[in-house]
Order: sequence, then structure tokens, then C-alpha cells
Amino acid sequence: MGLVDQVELPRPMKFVLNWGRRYSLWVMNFGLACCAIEFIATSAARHDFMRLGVIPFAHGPRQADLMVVAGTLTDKMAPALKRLYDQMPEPKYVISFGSCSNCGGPFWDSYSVTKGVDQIVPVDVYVPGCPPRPEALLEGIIKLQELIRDESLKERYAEREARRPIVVGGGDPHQPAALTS
Amino acid sequence: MDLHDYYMQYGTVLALVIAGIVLVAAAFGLNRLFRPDMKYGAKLSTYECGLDPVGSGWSQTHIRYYLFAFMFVVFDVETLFVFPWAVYLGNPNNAAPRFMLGTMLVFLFFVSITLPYEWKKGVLKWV
Amino acid sequence: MPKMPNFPAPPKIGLLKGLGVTLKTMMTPSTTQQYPHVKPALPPRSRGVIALMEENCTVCMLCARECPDWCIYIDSHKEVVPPKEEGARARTRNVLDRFAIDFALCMYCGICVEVCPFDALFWSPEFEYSTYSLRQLTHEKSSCVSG
Amino acid sequence: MTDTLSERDTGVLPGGPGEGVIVNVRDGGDIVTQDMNLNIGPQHPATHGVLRVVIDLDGEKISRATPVIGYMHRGFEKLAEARDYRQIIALVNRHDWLSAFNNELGVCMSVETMMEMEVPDRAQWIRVIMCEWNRILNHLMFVGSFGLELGAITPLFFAFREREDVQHLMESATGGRLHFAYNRVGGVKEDLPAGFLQASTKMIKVIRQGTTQYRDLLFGNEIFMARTKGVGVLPPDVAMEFGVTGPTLQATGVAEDSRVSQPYAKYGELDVPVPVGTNGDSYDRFVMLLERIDASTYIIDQALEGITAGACNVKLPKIVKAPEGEIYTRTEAPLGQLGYYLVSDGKKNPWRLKMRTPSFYNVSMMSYLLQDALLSDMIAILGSVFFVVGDVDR
Amino acid sequence: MEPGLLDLASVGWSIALKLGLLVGFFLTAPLVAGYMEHKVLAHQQDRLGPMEAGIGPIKHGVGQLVADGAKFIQKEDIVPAAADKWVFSLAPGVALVPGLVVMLVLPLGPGLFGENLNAGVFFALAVSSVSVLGVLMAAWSSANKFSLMGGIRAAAQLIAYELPLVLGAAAVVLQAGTLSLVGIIDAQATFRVFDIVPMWFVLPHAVGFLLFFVAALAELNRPPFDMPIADSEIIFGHMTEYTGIKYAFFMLAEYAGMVVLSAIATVLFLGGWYALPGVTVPELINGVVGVFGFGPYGFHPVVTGLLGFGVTMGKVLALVFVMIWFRATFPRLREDQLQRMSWLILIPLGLLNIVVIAIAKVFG
Repeated sequence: MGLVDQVELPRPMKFVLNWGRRYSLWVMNFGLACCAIEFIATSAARHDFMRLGVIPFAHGPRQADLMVVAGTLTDKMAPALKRLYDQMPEPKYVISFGSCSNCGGPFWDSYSVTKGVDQIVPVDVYVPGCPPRPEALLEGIIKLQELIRDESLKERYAEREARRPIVVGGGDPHQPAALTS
Repeated sequence: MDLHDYYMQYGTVLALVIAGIVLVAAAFGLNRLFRPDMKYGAKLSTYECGLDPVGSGWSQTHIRYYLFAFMFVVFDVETLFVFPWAVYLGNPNNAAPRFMLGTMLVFLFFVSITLPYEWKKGVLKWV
Repeated sequence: MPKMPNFPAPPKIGLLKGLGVTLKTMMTPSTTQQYPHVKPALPPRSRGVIALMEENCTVCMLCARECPDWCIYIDSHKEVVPPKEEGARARTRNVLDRFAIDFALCMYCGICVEVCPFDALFWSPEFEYSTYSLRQLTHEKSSCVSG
Repeated sequence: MTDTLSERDTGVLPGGPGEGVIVNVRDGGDIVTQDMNLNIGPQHPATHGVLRVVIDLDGEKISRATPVIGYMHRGFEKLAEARDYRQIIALVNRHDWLSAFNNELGVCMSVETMMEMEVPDRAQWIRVIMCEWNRILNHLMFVGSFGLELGAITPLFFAFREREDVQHLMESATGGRLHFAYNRVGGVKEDLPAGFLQASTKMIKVIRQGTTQYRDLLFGNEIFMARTKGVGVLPPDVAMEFGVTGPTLQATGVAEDSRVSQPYAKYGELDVPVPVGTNGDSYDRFVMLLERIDASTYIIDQALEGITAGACNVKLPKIVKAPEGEIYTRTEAPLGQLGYYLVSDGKKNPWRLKMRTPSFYNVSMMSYLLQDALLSDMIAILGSVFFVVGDVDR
Repeated sequence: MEPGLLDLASVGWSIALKLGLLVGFFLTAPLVAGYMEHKVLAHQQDRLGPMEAGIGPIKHGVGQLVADGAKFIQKEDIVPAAADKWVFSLAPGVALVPGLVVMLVLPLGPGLFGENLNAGVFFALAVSSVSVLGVLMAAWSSANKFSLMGGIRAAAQLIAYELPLVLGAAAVVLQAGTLSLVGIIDAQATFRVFDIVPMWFVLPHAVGFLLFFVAALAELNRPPFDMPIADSEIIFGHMTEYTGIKYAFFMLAEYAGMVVLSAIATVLFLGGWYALPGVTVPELINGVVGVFGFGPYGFHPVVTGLLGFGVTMGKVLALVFVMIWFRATFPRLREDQLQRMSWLILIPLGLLNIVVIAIAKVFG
């Protein structure tokens, strides 16, 4: 057990730690559909979200701090997304990018689409648009950075603990799910 | 250079190794202090593109380049021979540099003719 | 008459040529726009946010009906307007109570703007309205009205 | 491990939901090896989103590859039955998100043909120009991502620099950056804004400069050639059998292009060059992209000269109803032949809208191409057989 | 050299001071390389790279890697359930510590080195390849297929690059007649091409330098030889399952490796701390001001050492720059192509190089 999720750290320390998290958001591109293109556009030369410390070098979930769910989440894909979210180490953040991941968007009446990614993972910032323009993602990232700047990890975890009803595969949420081997 | 200096030098090496280990341990300790610890769901499962991993991560696969590995060992030992020779070849006290050169040329010749041979045998292929 | 651009042969020493391209790019200023400090210049047709000019709205509900996502919510009530002249018939008028667009659901197709017979809806190229909670993405009348 | 091996020899291991996986055991003399079964995707940096390829690896060699699709299935064809013709336009541009305008056009043309509607000349010209800009947008994306997957990160950034400009240009006319929703039954939504044609002329120059830069960066690059030449060779007859179209087919040497063989809009009046490759390998497919970008700039150049003044849409009835009947419209989307089979029972929404999307056919031959390829070659093949996952799954 | 207040070379540093300075260098030099990678890569790709994270008023993203460090220290540590726990946890350390240990023998300035081992070249090459062991441990223990593939590739890469690296260095040893790194720098100071033109070893050993540099890229898993961590193929290779501080160690090891191998190349081929062939910085300054009738000035040994350090770091960063430049430009090779290149081109070239140098040495 660590210190951060148990006690409220003194202010200067919290400031430094929050500063670190704020400017080092390694992002896992969960590019699913159309929005993925705008996500790539945000990472590309014109908008370059690396300026803000969003580093797109995390190719798997293990190194990532931020998951940007960009695009339509289908019911077939949802377990994979949930698992990848689980595999990210704490503290982790999620940006829901675009109408599809916000709540189904144009596919609100489709039989195969998950209506909103927040049904399976907790979302920190919602970016509206279909697809949102790259600047909108940048604005969402800045919103997230403001949230990180002011947050207390202790409170965050307390809240997370309360908001963790979803367990894939059942069983004790604190135990790893049975592994197939 | 006497023996004392020699031990002193490698003593520093040892001290640095220890310093490195302390550095790593300290970072791990600090991490332990500051990190949250919440293992739940599928967090500990093996990453395989978001799916249940199929089979074990340790499968017995065919490593086709094991012949390269054998060749590597041969050549690496050979380059090991080159170093003492190389240091002494240009030494002013060297009585017979031409003889040394000649012997090494013979040695290198025999080592390097293995390459065309392996090429002919078709060993230098990956798949 | 325009000419088909001819397709140049690949450069000879490709590795060095490539190094030249990247080095040259490094020497020239980059194209990055620093967003929070520099706001983008958006074309006027840009579909950023749907804005309502309330006085034009007659609560005809066309937009809500034509919306492929059903993301427009309109509530209204009828009001009796007293006649302007003595003895004339009193008129009833629809008064808009609630006009809300759920921008979490909106697919930004512009059909509502297009079908509006009185041009009460129009596009405004604003895009900075990401939120911490999904609820806040439903923009009520007050926040829809802009520009 | 031997006992478990023999057990697994014919056994079926649990894969993802619904898919079983068979494990091969090889007996190579005295060494018994086991094929490694690996899921590439649904979340993998190389699969352009959520395509999943289940591969059996013998060392680094792929002994079998099966593409598993459906992770992006959103039920377009079903949703289209519940939308009227105006709403369908906004829906269909999302299945192949890189060629939104071409998708819209197919549906509009279907309805127009069924209604026997005369589309004004100017609208046709605008459609040609927009189609080609969209084609360039699409190809630039693949130029960038192909380089990225081979490990050269810079082409992506260069390609997106140009993409950003083209998107801005299209946004100035249509209002959208990705999903334009600019087509209407009977024309386009509104006339081009002032200065659009001049901006287009300028943009052509920018694109040509850009392609020169990509060529310098990648084309002659010896490593790039070593990685792509002779990799994933697709013979023309196999390609035809799989129903592959577009740049992937043209790379095999077949000069098939709907814009030439069945011209629509104003393509009949234009000189449409169809580039062809020789070997049908990854390199040729990549060359196709750049040559097609060149061709597109040339077509835009011609269209900018040919464009006429006039109305750009026709007055529509309040509710657009396609008369009873059926129609198949094919257009040349950036990735290949895109067909819409529209069946109408005379109501305001289609009775059935079947899509023939090019990506689906490109992915279907993945098993053929990946057989006996190396893992690294798989990336070169996946990147050069152009597909968009949404276009595969619909 | 004039004796100063604190003659570093003759007095010798106390071990604690040495260790402190080395650890400090070890922790800062990779940050400089990492920051450089961010910025150079960004500008070569027509963008800006990190801009917002700054230290105090200094922006332009100088604080980016510090922020990364502050974040990694507070990331959760995940050991996958299927992994071999001890090996998994030890691997980052095994990959990291060799980078630190090699720095002991690197001569960074006149009198500015940890120890002048008389088998310095050997020590440096041997220890720096130990970090591959960490990679293999990580790859095997993760129990992840992508990691395993990465491990197999890393092992294959070891086979391919180690020989060209050693052969390139052996030719230099042959030329200098010593294995000591300081000795090699001194040998370059007095070396003359055709007994007239002072020159560093890079010119007569152009082939050797090429071999060494290419092999160093392969050892560091830098593009175009980054197959073991090829992100578009096998996610992150051996690092796929690593989180937080352990992953950070691998990254630190990579950048430290870049600095170390560039420094070794600087010492072997580029004349170490000499500003021009056979001319140290103070001599250069005195020479230049002498033209205008000033000087010559005497320099404190500490100043001399620091100036030499500056020159060395300049050369090291230039090599690091080239590595980054390659990353921005080149696609990656395939593993079998690297093997073929190594066995059919680099290794025969290396053997030939040694023969030519030896003949020139004996008869020239």
C-alpha cells in the first residue's frame, strides 16, 4: 500500500507530484473509428499535442496514463477496452473523444454499439464533436490538466473505490481475474 | 602499475556497482512510498491486444537463427585473440612485427573462409 | 490546358536524400499552431456549435423531427395574444420554454439548421465546450444562444 | 511439457469471444516446436484501428493468418433503413471515414438516378473537385501511416501537414473537416464560397511540393525498398478473384477504374489517368498512392478550368421519396470500387441499402497474402493493402 | 601540465566524490539526450515538441523529462500474474547498472575520468553489452508473447552487432597500441597521417567508425535497427509489460546507452577532449589570441578539465544528434536483413579493416 491513497500529502509535495502527472500524460491511442483520424491529426505537425506533455509513445496500456477513446465502441470491442483500461497502472485518466464514445452518437439506435464508453470505464473529460476538431481535443486535454493540477489523489481513489461496481468475470474485485493459460 | 593500484581500480568498479544497486533500490523504495496499489479486474492479466491471452507466453518456437549463434561464438572467440595481438603489434619493443602480422593473416584467412563456406551451405538465411 | 505532372524517378542515394529532407525541415520554422495561445482562424461555415436565435423560433419542431439523432429537446406552451385591434380575434402563439441540444449525441450534420424555415438555428464556429460531466453537454437555451 | 503438447495437438484453445484457436505442433527432426498463437489486434498500433488478425507463428514466420472482423460493426445497413434520404447522407459518410465525400456521392447518385433527376452542371463539377480532394486526403493518410508502420515516423507528420491544409480548404466549403455532409440529392448543399477555386489552385501546388518531399524521404530509401519490394506479391488474377479494386488492384497491373470504365459526374469529359504497377508488391501499392495523388491534382486542375457557373442544386419536394425499384450505383472511392445497392419501396426511407465496400474485399485476401510471410512483412502488407476498418465491418 | 590547487589527475578523487559525480552525470546526461531527442525529432518533423512543461520561467519543455520522472515515481507497479516475479523485477536493474558502471572508464576531460583502467576498451565494450542481459531477462520473464518475440529479436541482434562493434574497436586498439581509453586519446593527439597532417582516428579508420556506429545503433535498439522494440509490430518488445519506475529504468538505460556509446566512439575515433587534432582548448584559445598579440594565458587545471568536458560533450551530443536524425528519417530494417548485412558486409569489412590497418602499421 502506498502513501498517496492513504494520507493527504503536504501541499508542496502534492504540487510537485501533480505537476509531474499533469505534464507527463503518456497517451494510449484507443483509435476506434473516425475520431481516431482527428486524434492523429492532433498529434501531427499542425497541432502537436506533445507541446502539452501528451506523449504518444505508449503503444500498450502498461505505460499509459491517459486513454483517449476516440470513436465508436461496439459491444464486441467493449470487453477489450475494459481489459485494456484495467491493465493501465494507476493513476490513470480517460478522455472520451467524440459523440460515439460520449453516448453512441449517430449510432444511438444501433444494435451493436455501446452507448457511451462511460458505461464501462470512468471518464474524466468529455469532448463533444463528431468528430471534434483537433483544437477541441487540445482544449479537453487542458481541461484535464487543470483537473490534475487541483486534484487530491486520496480523494480520487476514495471516489474510484466507490465507483467500481463493474467487474469483468465476477469474483472479488481486488483479486486478479482467473487467467487462461 | 602495481598490484595495489590494480585492486584500487577494480575496487572503484565494485563500489560503483554497489552505488548503482543502491540507486535502483532507492528509486524502487521511493516508488513504493508514492504509488497507489489497486489490483483489480484484469489488471494483472497478460497484455495481448486486449483479448484473453491464448496459450502461455512461453511457447517453444523454432529459433531459426541458432546457427548464427554458433557462428557468433566462434567469431567472438576469434576477435578475443585479436586484442592482445593488436596491443602488442605496434609496440616499440616488438622484435618481430612482420612475423606477428603474418601469423595473424593466416589465422584471419582461415577464420574468414568459413563465411563463403556457410554462404554456400545456405546457413546465412533467416527463414 | 493543364498538364499531368510527371512522375519523377526515385532519388538515387535515397538514404542521404532522406537525411537531407529532415535536416532541411529542421532548419525551417515549423507549422505548429500553439493552440491555447493562438486561436485557430475558422472558416465561417465551420460546424462548431449550433446556436439559436430565439426570436426567430416558432416552435415548429421541424428540427427536432428531422434530427437523425433526436438530440434536440423542445418544450413550449401556447399563449394567447390579445388582439391588436378592438374586436379582432385573439391569436395564439407558441412560446419556447426549453430548447436544448444534447451535444454529446449530436452528429453535427447540420440538418436541423438546414430545415429550419425561419433561420432560427445557425452554426457558430465555437468548439471549446468539453466538460467533466456528460450532463453538462446538454446545452440549454441560455447556453445555446450565442453570437 | 510433452504431455500437454500432445494434448493440444488437435485441441482447440479458447480464443476471443466465439473463436476457437487450433494449436499446431511441428516435429522438425528431434526438435518439437509449437506454433505460437498470437492475436494482432483488436488494439494494436499496426491494424489501423480494430482489425484483429489471429496468426500462428512458427518462429517469426506466419504459418496461418486469419483476419477476424466485426469489432467495428455498427449496423450501417440496418440503420439506413430507419433514416430518410437526407439523414442517410450524414450516416454513410461515416463508414469509410477517410472518404466521406465519395460515400455521400454514391447514395445521392443512386437516389437521383431512381428519381430521374437532372443534376445541374455546376454541382457535378463541384462533386468532381471535392471527390478528388477527398481522394487526396485519403491517400495522404495512408502514405503517412505506411511509413509509420515501417518505422519511419516523419512521413506521417508531413502528410498530416498537407492533410490539415486540404481539410481547411474543404471545411471552408462544406463546414466539416472529416464528415462533409455536402452532397444533397440533386446537387450540393450550397455553392462554393468565394475564393475557393483560387485556393484550390494554390493547394495543388502545395500538394505537389508535399509529394515530392515524401518521394525524397521514402522512395529511394534503400531500407524502404528492402522492406517493401517483393513483399506481399499479389498476382492480378488472384486479386480479381478476391474482388480487390482500387489502388491495390492497380498495383498488380490491371488498369481498372470506375471513373474511366463507367464515368459518372463529369469524369467522362475529363482525362482521368489510371496509374498501374508492375509487380503487385507492397512497394507498387505505395507507389500507386502517390501516383494517384498526382492524377487527382491533374483532374482537379482540369475541373477548375471546366467548371461552369449556374445553380448547384435543384428544388426538392418536401419529402424525398425514391420511386419503387432497385438500383446499383458504383463509384470509384479512394480505396476502390464502392457500390450501393438501393432497394426502395417508394417510401421516404430505403427498404434495403446494401453496401459493397472496397475495404472488405481487400481484407478478405489477407489470409492469402500473409501466408508464409514474416511478422515484420505482415506490417508492410497490412499497411499497403488499403483498408479502413469501418469500411470492412460497416 | 601546470600543478594547480587541486590537481585532479595526480591527487585522485576520493571514491565518494567520484561516485557522486558519476551518479550525477549518469542521471543528467540521459535527460539531456532525451530532451534533445524530443526537440530534434519534433523540429525535423515540422512541429515543436514539448513546450508547456517548464522549470520555473524557462519554458520550451525543458521540464518534460523531469515531469516524466515525477510521474513514473508515482505510478502503480504491476507485475503480471503470469510473470516470473523475481526475474521480472530484477531485469530493469540489470539493464540500467551497466550503463552507470561503464561511465567509470569514460575519459570526459583531461584528468576527468573515474579510473584509467589499462583494459579500458575491453571493459567498456564488455560491460555495455551486459545490459542486453537485462533485456533478455525482461523479455522472458514477462510471459508475454510480444515480449518473447522482442527477446528473440534482441538476442539475434546481439549476435549481429557485437562482432562489428568489437572489430571496429580492435582496429583502433591496433593503431594506438593500447587498450586504455586515455591512452587512445593521447595516441590520437600525436597521430599524424603520413607523418605530417595531425588527424583523429576517424579518417584512417573511417570504415571502423562506420562499423562501430552502425553496431552501436543496433546495440541500442535505435532506428533503423529498433526491431526488438518495434512498436508497430510487437508493441514494445521486452518493455510491453513494464509500468512506472521499472519502465522508466529501461528508458533511462536506453538514453544512458546512447550517451555511453557515443562517448566511447568519441574517445576511439573523434579525439576525445581535443578541440582540434592534437590541440586542446587552452592551446586553441592561446593560439587564437596569440594572433592578436595577447597571451599566452595559463589555465587552471579545473578550468582545463571543464573545457575538455565541454568539448567531449559537444562531440557526444553531435553523435546523439545523428542517432536521432536517423530515427526521424529511416524506416526499420527486418531482422534477417540486419543479419545478412552484418554477416555479409560488416564482418568481412571489419576483418579486412584490421588486416589493412595492421599492414599499414607494420610497413607504413
